[in-house]
Order: sequence, then structure tokens, then C-alpha cells
Amino acid sequence: MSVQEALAPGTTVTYLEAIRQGLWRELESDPSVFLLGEDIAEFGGAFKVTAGMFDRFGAERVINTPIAESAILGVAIGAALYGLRPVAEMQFIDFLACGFNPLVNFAATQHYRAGTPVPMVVRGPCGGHVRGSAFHSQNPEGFYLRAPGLKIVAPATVADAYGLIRGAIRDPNPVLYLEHKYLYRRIKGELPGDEGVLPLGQARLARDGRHLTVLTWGAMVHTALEAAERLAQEDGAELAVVDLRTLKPLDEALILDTVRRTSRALVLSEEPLTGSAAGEVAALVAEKAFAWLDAPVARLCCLDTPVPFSPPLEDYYLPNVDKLCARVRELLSY
Amino acid sequence: MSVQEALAPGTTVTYLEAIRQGLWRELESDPSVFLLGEDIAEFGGAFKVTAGMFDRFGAERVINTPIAESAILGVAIGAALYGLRPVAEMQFIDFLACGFNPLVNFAATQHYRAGTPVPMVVRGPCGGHVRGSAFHSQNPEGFYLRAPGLKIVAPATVADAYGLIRGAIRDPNPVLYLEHKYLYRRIKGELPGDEGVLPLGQARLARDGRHLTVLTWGAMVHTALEAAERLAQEDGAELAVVDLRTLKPLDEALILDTVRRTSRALVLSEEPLTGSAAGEVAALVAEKAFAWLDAPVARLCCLDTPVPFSPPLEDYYLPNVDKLCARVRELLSY
Amino acid sequence: MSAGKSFGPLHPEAEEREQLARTSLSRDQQWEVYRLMRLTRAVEERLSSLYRRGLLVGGAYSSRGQEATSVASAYALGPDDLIGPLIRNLGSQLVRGVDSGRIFALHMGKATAVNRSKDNLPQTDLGCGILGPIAMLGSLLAVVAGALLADRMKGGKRVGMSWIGDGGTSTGEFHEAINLAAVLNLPLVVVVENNGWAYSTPTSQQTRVKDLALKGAGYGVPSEIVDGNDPLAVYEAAKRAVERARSGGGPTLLEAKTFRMRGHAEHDDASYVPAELREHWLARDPIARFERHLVAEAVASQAEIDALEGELASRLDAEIEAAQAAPMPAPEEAALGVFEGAV
Amino acid sequence: MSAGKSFGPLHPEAEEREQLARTSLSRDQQWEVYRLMRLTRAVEERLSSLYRRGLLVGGAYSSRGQEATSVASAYALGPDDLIGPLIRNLGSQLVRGVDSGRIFALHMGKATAVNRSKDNLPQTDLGCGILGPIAMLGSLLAVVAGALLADRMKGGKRVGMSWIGDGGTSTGEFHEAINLAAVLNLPLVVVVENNGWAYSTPTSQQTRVKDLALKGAGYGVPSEIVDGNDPLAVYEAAKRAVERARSGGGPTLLEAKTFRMRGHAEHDDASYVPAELREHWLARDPIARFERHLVAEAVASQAEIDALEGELASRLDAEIEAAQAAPMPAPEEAALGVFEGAV
Ligand SMILES: Cc1ncc(C[n+]2csc(CCOP(=O)(O)OP(=O)(O)O)c2C)c(N)n1
Ligand SMILES: Cc1ncc(C[n+]2csc(CCOP(=O)(O)OP(=O)(O)O)c2C)c(N)n1
Ligand SMILES: [Mg+2]
Ligand SMILES: [Mg+2]
Repeated sequence: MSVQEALAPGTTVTYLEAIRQGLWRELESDPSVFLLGEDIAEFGGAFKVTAGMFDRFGAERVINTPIAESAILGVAIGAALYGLRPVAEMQFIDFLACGFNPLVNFAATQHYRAGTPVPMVVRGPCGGHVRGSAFHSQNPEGFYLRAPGLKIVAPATVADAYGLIRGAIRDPNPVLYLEHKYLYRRIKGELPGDEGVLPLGQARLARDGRHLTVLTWGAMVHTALEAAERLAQEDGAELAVVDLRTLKPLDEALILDTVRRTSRALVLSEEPLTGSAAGEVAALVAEKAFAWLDAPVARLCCLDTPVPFSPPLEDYYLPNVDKLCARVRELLSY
Repeated sequence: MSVQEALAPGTTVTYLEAIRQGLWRELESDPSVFLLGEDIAEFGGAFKVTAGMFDRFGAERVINTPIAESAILGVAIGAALYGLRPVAEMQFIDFLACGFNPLVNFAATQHYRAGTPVPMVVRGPCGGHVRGSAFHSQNPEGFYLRAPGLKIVAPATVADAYGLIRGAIRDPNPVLYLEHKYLYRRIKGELPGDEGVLPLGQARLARDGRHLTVLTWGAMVHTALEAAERLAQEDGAELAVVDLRTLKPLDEALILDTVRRTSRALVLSEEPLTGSAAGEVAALVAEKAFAWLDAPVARLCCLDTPVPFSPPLEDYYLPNVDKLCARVRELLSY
Repeated sequence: MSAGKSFGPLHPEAEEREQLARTSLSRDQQWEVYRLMRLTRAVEERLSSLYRRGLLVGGAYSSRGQEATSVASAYALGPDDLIGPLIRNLGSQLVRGVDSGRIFALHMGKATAVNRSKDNLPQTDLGCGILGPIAMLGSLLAVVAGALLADRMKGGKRVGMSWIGDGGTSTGEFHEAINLAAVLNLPLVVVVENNGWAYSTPTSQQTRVKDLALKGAGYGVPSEIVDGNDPLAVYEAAKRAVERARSGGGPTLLEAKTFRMRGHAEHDDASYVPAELREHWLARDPIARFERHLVAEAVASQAEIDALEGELASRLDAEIEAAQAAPMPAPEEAALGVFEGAV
Repeated sequence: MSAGKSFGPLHPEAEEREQLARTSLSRDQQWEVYRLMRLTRAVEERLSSLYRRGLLVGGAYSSRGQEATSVASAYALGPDDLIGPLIRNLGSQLVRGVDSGRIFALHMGKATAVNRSKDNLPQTDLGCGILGPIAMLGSLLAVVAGALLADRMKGGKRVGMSWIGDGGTSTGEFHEAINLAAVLNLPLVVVVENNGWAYSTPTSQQTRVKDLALKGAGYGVPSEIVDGNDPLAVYEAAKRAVERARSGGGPTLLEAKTFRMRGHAEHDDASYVPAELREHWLARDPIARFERHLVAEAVASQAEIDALEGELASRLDAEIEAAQAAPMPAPEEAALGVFEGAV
């Protein structure tokens, strides 16, 4: 597979390649799209998500920057205000912390304050399971959920990685696109065509079931599906799994509809518990599906700690299928 | 009242003066305490919280800094690691966004990662009602709640403002102390003595009642108490009001105990709804008090927008007694 | 850095100069610059008096003493160029054609202001080529740089200008933006208004260098020091920077030595400013100084200068009246507009 | 900036120099510096081979080619002084007495490493005067500055040294920290290791200046350029900076021109580095160069130099064996230690 080419729909690709293909298609179809970030040009980025793009689209549209996350975001904002559609890469999403102010205070509030749209995407690898320790493993959604005006997307599948990066670029608002580095080369699927472009704000019923709804996103969707399979076989329990896909704005309709049908709900997130996006989702369900609930809305998250380095520590820190099954069983027998 | 002096316990003071007195006492009693921030020295700070301290404690312990929030926090971290107890002022807490990275990634994770304590306080004015618009009115608790290792405090009363600033300084962890600028000169109370030093993590039952618990903090405690009074008179409803005081770690015992006694709960926060600390509190209650609940855990927050400037807009944006009474009535008749 | 004699606010003993710089501005243009400086002052004087009478919402900031810097630098731009003004750059906004009536409406929180007074910072107005700031100092520079990058990608030739205070140069975002603009060779003119103070903090507590122009060196950005109270000198220096930018020379850092004649904002009496320093600078009021020049050079008569007062007064009074009569936005509007494309 | 001839990595045509600088180090000290450089390389070579054999957890970074910079600069500090090392400063940690066995244990995630391998960054170790970084470049400088402030408040005389790459100088936090340290006149020595690359990005895309030493000017911080592959030159320059700091002269910015001989980390083959450039620098390997000097000056014999290999090998092999045999932390430990004073 040449990194130079856009691939035909139907080709089997990794999650990472799906993101790359989505970027490529948007660069090809919309001259106002351009990329900026650290090491993204000739080098193709730390994870090679932008591989080949510099050669194909040129130095004007694939721009290497100094190590300056605030300025990267500021430049993206200015370019977006002047009619372009910048896509900024954070080498690891953890480093977005260094551009927190321009993202949360400038990009996110600009449309509200001044009426001028800021169509930009910030993307980068998030997530653990790769022994990246405290600053190369974060799932930061809880930090950014509090920012009015910012959309947040977290694809779990190959199709969604592709559909949502294109949808994010086409959205006229600032979007934080969280790609999970553990999934980059570990899952494969069919590349969609243009019909696969996804508007933001729509969750997906990844599995239907009658007994309990797991609400989750990103890599945890796979954990949830595996647990659902195991519980179906071992307990005859039928779990629904809602892949939220967009964390902001939430797809309230699908979330509430599914929870109301199952009467039980668990929110699963790969963040430390306190302040995580899981709290927001759980609070929503607890408030708006209360009358349908037969058990408390539970949250299964990481430990309330930074991401530890040593393997037994990180494994203990993260949610997994065993922990999820155990918690679901508690809820089912509530 | 001379700004040069520590006042006697029992003196009637404003909320702002209580903070000042607390800082003063700690500066006096512990030589390892020092202050740093923009315009805090001779000038005494934008809101005069550090008035007189430069004259009394000298340039070594009351340090003016350049406009550099990240460096202010970094310096505080280094000084704390080397045995001092820095108290950093943000001129407005909104500007902490510019020091997000060192606070969340360095200060908060240091003890977990390296086992070395970082006893520091970051304090500054938060909150709306003063026509400060989007960047001088924020209640940022939801942004920082997600940071493992950081404590968050938000006093509502004169006694707590005093007790918690002293408690925060004595705590061996990084603490974000949110002082509400609307309360600065609007509430008065008796200055406690040394016995008034409060350890972090303890909520306060500001009012007891049987029918519904309002869980809140900061300026909204007063809104809740006013609503409780009105509902008592007009509806005969007895509301409990829990002033959380510390948002992290939460006082689960008092929260759950009170909610279980009242069977209904509402979380009131002066933040935009999505991603606010209200979600965390609501999720906790929904999970751990489920069996006791007769109505959904509701959240009353601001609009899901930046803080608008024009008075009718800001008033509409903020929670108030009317909105709270209306929502409580809904819950009571659920 | 092109060498230049420094006469920073912390050095009142420095060379006394009354004579303005040699100018390439025509007489009409000089009069226009003067008029815009007067307009700036007149608007801010009214804002200050409205503030004191409790007729404004929120705070009010004044650029009194810095009108030459703000107006004459922006005046060096072409009509399609971009500006990124801070709160102390009303002058540059007026140069770009912002309507002063709108300013009054904004500070009263009226529905007739830009975007219905959802925010009171200098307003983004792409039609006038204005990118508004957020309150966090330093953040705007990269945004202006980004707009210039966009313009260059579209084949444009726009130059951008933004301002920052002595205090603002300490922010990390100032550093990141000017460095990135230099690497990308963007046509950005950064005017550092060194007015000696950041709120109560003197520049000596902000940075160890006396001349902020020195800050260009680390970025490979040419810099220049200019007498910020001399509109003609400011204009010439800004013009050089704009021309350098337009011809592909990249960013310039222009340090204007000037003085903030009022407090940080209207609530601040600035008693921390030594009296002699204030007096030194009051004697160098950029408007009075420019007036003496205009009369001496026969660009305008004293009578014309005096006549401006009445002209401005009647216009501004009418605008204030209109602003006061204008409606407030409806409360429910607060819920609208967080996202583009949503209701 | 004290003028100095530049021989940056982007300028292989620059003055060829084999001769090391004149030194004030005794023969024993030179040997010690050499030994620490060799130790650094030996540890990193073993880490790299362990990495390739899949025996490490996480990534592995090498400072190969930069040992002179890291070791000889830290060697200029006194025993109570502080350092703030980055990932490419194993050398400076070894100077401070960090046990190399602990390094192996850390990169294997073992319970015997500092704080039981909760993190794999250079570890804070107050006993050795070490403040560890976070991954975000630029953040450490202000922290070291803060420790120095604390020390000064307690009447101490400690000097602090921290390192940063060419890439790291673009961060806002670098700027804020060095400016603040200058204003507070803190005894901070900042060694900028200009190795020509930040991951794949050449310094020319990082900043418009060729000499990063120029970045001192905007802060009023004296700076110096030094041949980072000459340990004796690095030592002398660092010594001057440390003495300046100790005697109240405040921060210094020391630019060491050097070269990263391996990739950004072990997974990176650095194929983006032009072959001629790599060869130019390989011929200037700081260890080989120092060896030639030591032999020529009769500081050590070739036999002594050769003997080191075996000595280091047996020590490091034993340490690796011990690290491999050490236990992993218990999973439940992950839940502990977020807050001080809590269980
Ligand atoms: C990042 C940040 N920190 C703090 C503030 C609060 N603040 C507003 S204006 C000001 C002083 C600014 O001084 P200077 O940059 O010199 O501009 P001047 O007011 O003199 O025009 C400060 C500290 C801010 N706006 N942004
Ligand atoms: C704020 C921040 N952004 C991005 C990164 C990712 N990153 C790690 S090392 C590196 C390159 C560093 O280059 P340089 O500072 O020159 O140091 P060197 O690797 O050459 O020693 C980058 C971009 C980071 N660590 N911190
Ligand atoms: Mg100023
Ligand atoms: Mg480098």
C-alpha cells in the first residue's frame, strides 16, 4: 500500500489508516483544508497519520510548526476565522494542556462572543494500554467537556474514525477529535466511501440488548462489546452497548431511548473517575431516565490517579472486561 | 481598620477581609508561607486581598511577578518541593487557563509520580454577577475537577473563607481555592480564631430539612438558602442545604447522609451545565443514594454558554432564586 | 535592532524632544491622524464620564497618552490589512472605520452593538479587518498570524498589525506566536506599547531589559524603538515595518515608548505612579504636542483645531443619546449562538 | 552575548576543531568526567539493546553524542546545587550520583526503582538535588527557578542548572520561566542543547535564529555559545555561568552546539538526518575526541581507557541482572499516593 494514494472504498484498513484516508479525502476535496503541527510534514507525524501528505499537498497545506501548542491553536483559530479549515495535530493529546487557553477561551467562545465561526479540528492520539505513563496516555475528555462551544468526538471503529474526521472537518465549529492510539493498528475494517461522512452528535447502537445499557466511547467500546459477549454466553444477559461517538453534544435521544428500554445503565470511561465525562453522562441519565431505572446508574472508570507507568499498575488502573463483567453482574442482580 | 493589622477573633469582617486575615495569620505563624502573583506587592492585588502584606512581611515573602501564569505556578511548585508553602494569586481565576498545564500535569501529579509532596495554594476570584463578561466571571471548577491530585475548595461564608484558606495552606497538597468575587464585599460575618482553621474535605449542613437536599457551594449557597427560606414560607417545604465547601475530595458521607434523609436532591452550580462539577456530584448521588431517591437528581446550572456581558443576558444565564424555586417545586411534586 | 535613543517612561531624564519626526504624510493625512487621535480621546473621555455617572456596564479602559501610538501605527496599514487591537487600542479601531456610536452601545450592553453585546471586548469585525482579542494577554498574536497565513494561502498580500503591552510580552503566548510568525515569515507587525506599567507593575519588574525592542533578537525579528508620543515618528516606523512585511521580510517588533496617562482602568487612580513621572509625561501629551506641530507647520490653524471640539461633541453626544435610547438584548438571546449552525 | 564562533549542526562547513579547550580541571577530574561520559554511553547502549530485545517497558531515549554537554555542565555544580534534567540528561543525573542500577529497574517498571516505577521520567530525588520533569517541554525551568527561590529565602546559596533542547525553546513556558528568573535574579543556568533537531524538525523550522544564544538578549540574560562536543569547553563555560549565578549575577543561557547521534527515541531511525551531517558529527564524537585528548595530554593511557570497558561491563551487567530479578510493584499500589497525607 503506497502512502501516496487515497484508497478505494471497501479496502480493509486500520483505524489509523482510516483517519489518514479521511484527512486525505478532505484535503483533496476542499482546498480550504490544511494541516499544521509538530513533525507532520515530510516525517508524516509521530504516528504517521499524515504520511505522504506533504509530498502530495505541499508545504503550504502540510505545515510543520515549532513546539508551541498555544501558537498552533492560535494560528488555527485565525486561519479558521479567515475562511480556512485548519486541522491541528497534537503529537500526543496530553500536550493540548499547553494550548488549553486558546482552545477553551478563544476558539470555543468566539462564535458566541462575536458571531464569527471557527471551523477547526484539533486531533491527536489519546489513551492508555501502551505503557506511555502519565503524559502520553491521557484521556482528557473531562477537561474539555466543560468548555462551551467546543465539540468533542471519539471514534471507536474504522468506519467512525473515517466518517468522523471528515464530519469534524466539515463542522463549522471547533472540534476536538480524540483518536485512540491503542486502536491505531489493532483494529481493522472496511474503508467507507463518501456516504460514510458522519455528522457530529449521533451516537451508535453498537449492540442491542434488553437488560442493561453500557454507555461508552473510544477504545472502551471494544471492552464493552467483549464483556457483552461474555455475559451473553455465561449469564444469558443481553447488554446494549451505545457507542457515544460524540461526547459533546451528546446524542440524548439515543442514550435515553436505550436506557429506558433496558432500565439499567453503566457508563464506562477510560478516564480517572472524578471529573470524567462519565459523570456528565451518568448525571444526564439519572435525571432524564429516572423513572425507568431499576438500578443505580453506575460508572466504571480508571482509578482516580494519573496514569501509572509500570505494567501491573497500569493494568490495575484501567477498566477491563473482568471489572466490567463484575460490575454489570452487580447491577443486574440489584 | 488599618490594613496593617491582624484583627481580633470576633471582629465583623467581609468575606474578602476574612481571606486576607487568614493569609495574614498563616504568614505570621509559618515562615515557610509566601505569596506570589501579579500586582500583589505594594499594590495589594487587584481586589486588595494582599493589602498591607508587602509592608509587613517584605519583598521576600510578597512577590510581584511578571504576567506569566505558567511560570508563577512552576515557581510555586519548585518552592513547594523545596519545603516552602507558596500561595499564588491569579488576578482573575479565569487566567489560570494560561497555567493549566503546570497545575494539572506538574503540581497535581507530582506526589503520585515521585512521592514528593507539593504543598501549594492557587487562589483567585471566580464567579459572575458583576458584568465581567466571558473572561472575568468564570467558575472553572469543572475544568480542574478532572485533575487527579488537585484539591478544590470554594468557601461560601466569612468563617469558611477564613478557615479554608488557612486549611488549604496547611494541606500538604496542591489546592485550588476559589473565592467568589461577588461575595467579596457583600457578605459579612464574625472572624473566627485559630479554632476556625478547617481541614479540607468536610462539607457543612448549612440548613437542615426533610423534603429535598440542595447540594451547592460558593455564592450559590446563598441563593439556595434564600430559596429554602422562600419555599418554607410559601410552600411549607423544608429544604436541606449542603454547602460542599470542598469539591475535591467530596464529603461523600455528609452528602449521602443528607440526601438519604430527604429522598430528593438538586445540585446547584454557577457553571455552564455540561462538564460542570454538578455532573460529578449528581452522578455520585445517583449511584450511591439510588435506593433512597423519590425523584431524579436534578442539576440547576448556568446556560451552556460562555458568560455573556449584557445585564439581561448575564441574568438569564445565571441560576437564581426564582429558577431554583421553580425547579425544586417540580421535584417536590414528582 | 536598529539603534535608537531610548526615552522610556522610566527615564524622564532622557533627551528632551519637542520636535516631531520628519514625515512623509501629506498635510491632509496629518490632519486626519490628528482628528482620529482627538476622536479617540473624546470617545474615551465620554466613556470615563459615563462610567463615573454609573451609565456604563462593566469597566472602562482609557488609552489616554497613547493615542499617537495606536492611531498612527494603524494608519500605516492599507485598507485591506488586518488589525488585532487590545483594550487600549480604540484608536486603531477608529482608524479602521469602527463607528464610535457602536462603542458607546457596547459599553452600555445594548442590542445595537456588535453581536448584541454578548461580549464587551474589542469586537471581531471581519468587514473592517479586525480580529478581537480574548482577555488573556498574548493570545491574540497567534490568531492574527493565522489569519495572515490564511490570506497568504489564498494568494493575498495582507499585512497584519497587533499591539501588546510591556506586561503582555511576559506571556508564553507572546513568545510562541512571534517565534512561529518569524519561522513562517508572516507579514506581522507587533507594536509593543511600553507605557511603563502593567497595571501597578513597573516594567522593571516585568523584564530585566529596559528596551523591549531587544526581544526581537531572539526571534530573528528586526525591531525598532520609536517615540510613542510622536505620531509622525510612529507612522514612519510602522510604515517601514509594514513595507518590510508586505515585501516578504516577515515580522517586525516595534517598541513604542509611551505612557498610560490614566489608571489601569477607570476604577484605578494609579497613585502608584510617581508624580514626577506623570508630570514628565503630561508635558509630552501626544495630542498637545501634535497640535503645536500642526500650528507651527501651518498644517492647521488654532481655529480649526478648536473647532474640532464642537464638531466632535455634537456627533458624540448624539451617538451617546442614541446608545442610551437603544434597547437591551432580550434575555433569551443569551441561550443562542454557542455553536454555529445550531439553533 | 559573548561573541563566539558558531559551529552548529547545520553548518558542517564551520571551523574544524580537534583541539579541546584549555581547562582548569585537574587530571583526576578530567578522568572523572570522561568516566561519567563513558558510563552514560554504556548505560544507554545497554538500554537500547534491552529495548531491542523487548526487555524494557515503554520507550528509550539516548543522549549519544551529547554526553559531553550533559556531564561536563553538571560537573561544574557544587554538591548542594540543584539540577533539572530532561530525558536526554542521563549524564547529568549520573554526575549527581544517581545509581545506574536504579535506571535499569525504572525502565523495566520494577518495584525497586524510585517511587516503585509509578513514572518513568527522570525521577525527582531531593537527596541528590534532582527535580524531575514532566513530559511537557519547558515546564521544568520555572520549577527549578522556584526551588532556587525557596533556597534563597532560606538563606541558601544553591545554584540550579537545567537543560532544554532547541525545540523546547519554542515553548511559552521556556519564555515565561527564563524571563521570571531574570527579573527575580535567580541563580539559574539554562543549558540549551542545540542538537539541530527536535524529533524530525530541524532547528531552522523551529526558530529563525541560527544561534539560540541570541535568545538571552530579550531577557537581559547573558549568554554564550559553546562547543557541546568538547567537555572541557562545556565545563569552563558552565563554570563561568555557575560562578556568575552564585555571586548574584542571575541566570545565564548557555548554548551548546551538539548533535543527537541516534533517533529521537529507539523506535526512530532518524533517516531524515542527512548522511553527510551525521558523518560530520560522528567524526566529532565527544567521547572519542576526549579520549584522543586524554592520551595526547597523558591524562590517561590507552590501556586505562580500554580497561574501563570491562569494568563498566561487569558492573552494569550485574545491575541489569539485579533489575531483571527485582519484583514488579503489586497492582494495588496503583491506587495509592495521589494525595500526600491520605491512605
Ligand atoms: C494572561 C493574563 N494574565 C493577567 C491578566 C490581567 N491583566 C489585564 S491587563 C493587565 C496589565 C497589562 O499590562 P500591559 O500589557 O503593560 O498593558 P497596558 O495595560 O499597560 O496597556 C493584567 C495583568 C490578563 N489580562 N491576561
Ligand atoms: C509541550 C510539548 N510538546 C510536544 C512534545 C513532544 N516532544 C517530545 S520531545 C520533542 C522534540 C524535542 O526536541 P528538542 O527540544 O530539540 O530536544 P531533543 O529531543 O533534541 O533533545 C517533542 C516535540 C513535548 N514533549 N512537549
Ligand atoms: Mg503597559
Ligand atoms: Mg533538539
